[in-house]
Amino acid sequence: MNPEIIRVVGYVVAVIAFVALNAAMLVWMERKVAGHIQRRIGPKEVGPFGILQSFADGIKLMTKQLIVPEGADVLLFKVAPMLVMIPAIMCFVTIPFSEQLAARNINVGLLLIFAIASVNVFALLLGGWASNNKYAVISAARAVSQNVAYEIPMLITAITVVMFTGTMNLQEIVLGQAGGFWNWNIFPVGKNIGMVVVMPISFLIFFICSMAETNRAPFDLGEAESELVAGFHTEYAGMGFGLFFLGEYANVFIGCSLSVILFLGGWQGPFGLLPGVHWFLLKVYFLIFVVMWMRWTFPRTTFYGLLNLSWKILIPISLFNLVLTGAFIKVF
Amino acid sequence: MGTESIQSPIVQFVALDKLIAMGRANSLWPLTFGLACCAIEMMATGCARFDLDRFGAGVFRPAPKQSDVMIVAGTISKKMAPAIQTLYEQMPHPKWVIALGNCAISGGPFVFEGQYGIVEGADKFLPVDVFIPGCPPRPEALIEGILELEEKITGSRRWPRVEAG
Amino acid sequence: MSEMACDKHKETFVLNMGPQHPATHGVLRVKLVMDGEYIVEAEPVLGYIHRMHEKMGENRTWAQFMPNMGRLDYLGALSYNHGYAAAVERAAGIAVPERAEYIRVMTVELNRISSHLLWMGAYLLDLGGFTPLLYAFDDREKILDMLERVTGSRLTYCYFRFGGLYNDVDDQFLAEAKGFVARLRSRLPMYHTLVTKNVILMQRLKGIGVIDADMCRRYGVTGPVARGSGLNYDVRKNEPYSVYPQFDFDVPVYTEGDSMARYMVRMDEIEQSLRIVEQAIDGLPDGPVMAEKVPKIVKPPKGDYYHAVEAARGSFGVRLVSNGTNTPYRMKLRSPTYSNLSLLAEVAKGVTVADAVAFMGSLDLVIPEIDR
Amino acid sequence: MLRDRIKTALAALSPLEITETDHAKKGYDLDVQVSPDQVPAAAEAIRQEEFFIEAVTGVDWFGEQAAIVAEAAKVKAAAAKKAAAAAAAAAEAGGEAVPPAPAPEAPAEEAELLPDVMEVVYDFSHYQENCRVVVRTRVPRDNPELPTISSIFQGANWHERETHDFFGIRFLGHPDLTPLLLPEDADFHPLLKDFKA
Repeated sequence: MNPEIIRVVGYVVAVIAFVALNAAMLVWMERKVAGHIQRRIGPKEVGPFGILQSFADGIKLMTKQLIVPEGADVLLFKVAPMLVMIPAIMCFVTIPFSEQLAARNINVGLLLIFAIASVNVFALLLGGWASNNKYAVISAARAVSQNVAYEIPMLITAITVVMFTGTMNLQEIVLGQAGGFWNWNIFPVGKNIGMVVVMPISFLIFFICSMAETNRAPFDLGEAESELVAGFHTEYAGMGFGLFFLGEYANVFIGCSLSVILFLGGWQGPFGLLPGVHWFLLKVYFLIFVVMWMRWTFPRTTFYGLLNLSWKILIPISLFNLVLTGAFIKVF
Repeated sequence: MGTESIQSPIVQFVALDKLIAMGRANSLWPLTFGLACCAIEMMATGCARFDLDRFGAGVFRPAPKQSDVMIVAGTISKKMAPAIQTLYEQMPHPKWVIALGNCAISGGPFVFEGQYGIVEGADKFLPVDVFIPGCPPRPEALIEGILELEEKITGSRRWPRVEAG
Repeated sequence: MSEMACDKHKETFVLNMGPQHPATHGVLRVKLVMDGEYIVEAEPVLGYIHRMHEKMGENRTWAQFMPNMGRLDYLGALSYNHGYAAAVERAAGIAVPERAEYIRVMTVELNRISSHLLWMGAYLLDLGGFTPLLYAFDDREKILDMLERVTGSRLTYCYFRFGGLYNDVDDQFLAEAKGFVARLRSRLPMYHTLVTKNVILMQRLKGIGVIDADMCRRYGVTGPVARGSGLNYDVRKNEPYSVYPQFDFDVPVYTEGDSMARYMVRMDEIEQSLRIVEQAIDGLPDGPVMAEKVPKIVKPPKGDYYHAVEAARGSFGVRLVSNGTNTPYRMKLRSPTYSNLSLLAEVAKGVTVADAVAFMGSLDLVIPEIDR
Repeated sequence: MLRDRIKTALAALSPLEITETDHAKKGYDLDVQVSPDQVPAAAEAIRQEEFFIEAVTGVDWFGEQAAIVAEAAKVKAAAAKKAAAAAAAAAEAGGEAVPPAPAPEAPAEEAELLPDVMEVVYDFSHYQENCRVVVRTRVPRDNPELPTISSIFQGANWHERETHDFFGIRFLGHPDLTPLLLPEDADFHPLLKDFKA
């Protein structure tokens, strides 16, 4: 048998395990972070520091009765949660955790991630629509228009990075940022002094968009609980809901790791120190912490405020940024 | 009944059952559902000082499909009772009900001869697992109620019981 | 509705918000006719927590009805205690010692602060911000501890008696209250940086749910909602009762009439209540806390009487009809949010669900007080 | 003075009675009795003076007429007894044959039992000045009907609906009198004095 296939299969298993464990860890982390921001301690009694809390939740969700609501489209209703998970797992294929640790080094890796991640919104739409619940339908419609709106500035800013680095291969993008934090794309003083103006803005737009893409607060309009009860997963019980949950955290991880790869040097150390998976995870988890921090600090925007932000502010700025990038690459 | 010996199944999943019970007991997500005064104390229990989340029970879910325990916090009016019944039926098994406060236990102070508006206790139409008296009960009482429910699920108590006096 | 259905360009559907819904703060149900995200018609459906308070008033004695006041509006229960006690005292001609009135004012204002704090937290929860709720509850717990010390309960107080109070305050309460005033004063700027100055909050509240003065008049709106619409109406000033004339405090008024104005009124009111509490502690006179000649069984003379107080949510009025016996003949409780909510149908027309939630939250609804 | 202004405005409607009351004792300043069909006109006059509506409610005076009659009979009987006693005393003192006092008439005959009434009470207050006006009207208990004021004060809509819930008083011209606080299909009126659950 081709050892390459074994390697890929092994990697897929590892990725699934990683996604599940990582999501469990992130749920625990979210609750702990929330607790400490909110002057309480969060989960504490289940295992040391409450670390087993997510496993208890997992066991419970898996052993819960599954309900398909009356009038729902049974097939789509059951498919939707899986559709959330599958693209999330597939995205991990091309993410370089370190120089060696990547399943497949694809030379259009960035494009692949964007293409696959877009399926996610399809799952939300199906889930919301198949539930036969008005709240879920409204929420699904919201999620779709939100994703469409934020995909555009996100892609445009990604293009600035691609223009700057000249490649769509994630591994090469990371390699191009070697040598120290002054070579990172967010503030590339070491490489192109002109891009110093453009890249921080690109990073900001990219980060905001990835937060909106993953339906995280303050952009969590899809599951705005004070308006739409629980949004598109109102009718999902047990593990169906659990998969939506896992998918959300997997997407948060992908969004943050893309930010890290494109702008923060991927697995490169800040001073040209040992490169490796530790740096990568450290940076990603820091960004995830920032995402959580935002969630527990800000109230939710309105739907129209959200669309205005994208169409009227982020898209023009990102287009302007694109033009500047072209100019600076030519000039410097 | 009690004296009959029940044949035990050939394959036993005691350990698995125990694990599942532990998981369920430590992850009791309540339904965000307040009726009256007691709901405020329920909120207080979830908030900074008492922090129900320590026991994994602080995830208040707004949708009945995703919650495990319904805390009936407040007076049940006759107009509201069918809605509560529906909510209970929408919750997936296994599910539990806590009657928080005197109103949910028996109608509390609103019972008088010739009353026309309320249902005298949640147990008139729901299988209540834990009753928590008080008007309204203190947050500590709700925590104790959650611990009681955990004991009911797992058969063992998390902390030793404190005797009065 | 039928016109809507005929109009082919507009496809409306009915959305039921509640009776179990996170934004309805209990068991209010709002029937929404929606056109996409926009509300075409909103009709509140009440009565899901109708607890027969007015009927109960007719079959218990004057004193036995007092505990109901704690259950009527459990967030600002002491104002309701005050309103009822004052109404019966007015009817029966009972004079209350000054020390008792000072303590009444002090506890009522502390209760008002706790109510506003909870409102602030819950309102932010409606808007999707979770953390302020926990901060507010943290401060609120301090008030509850103090009040529990003197009244014996955390929430549903039954502290006032006809002619005075159930018991006197002690030095520890006064010291704690003083400490609390200083503490909350230092924390209010934190609330403003965390919440008030937040861009998202401003964007969500400014210009949302505008109520003008004439609409207030037509619907009988009182309290912070009226004060947010430029009406300088506060029962404590307009119709002075108890010992309020002896205190120096301002009535915050904002003229914009939007949700932000109502938010600011309540935040400013917390500061004013702190001022009143401080003055009440400093000027607390000695003396008894119970009038001496209060009959064991109160029997107000025949006739009807009205007394209004400024509760946390607006003007709470008690209309008593006595027939000279030991039970009330008729007990009408005029609750402020009942009137305040009644304008929802008019304001919510044509706004989005999210804005309707922001508007409804800014009314500070306590449903059991509406349904009674 | 607002109180005088509103008093003259209401007096123009020729109400049944206007009383100025002591605010400290009663809690309101002006007590106006009108007939049911005058209510909208009174409300309009009050609206002109920029009052706002506090509440609308009812009071069921069930058995009031019977009580009045019983009271009158009691007074009469007492008076007759007193007169008889006086006559007897006089007879004893004078020893003369006094014509016997006329037998007291049967109470049912002399005071005919008026139908019981229900009172509808409207509370108004003012945002600027301390002035509360109470408007009362009485409707017969067996056919309680009066015009609505919900087109003048929109806030009265819910108050009138509630009054209909509790007392069964019908407000003519009200847009929607379905039960508000009671269940939608409720056909009872709990605050009536003869209500039994």
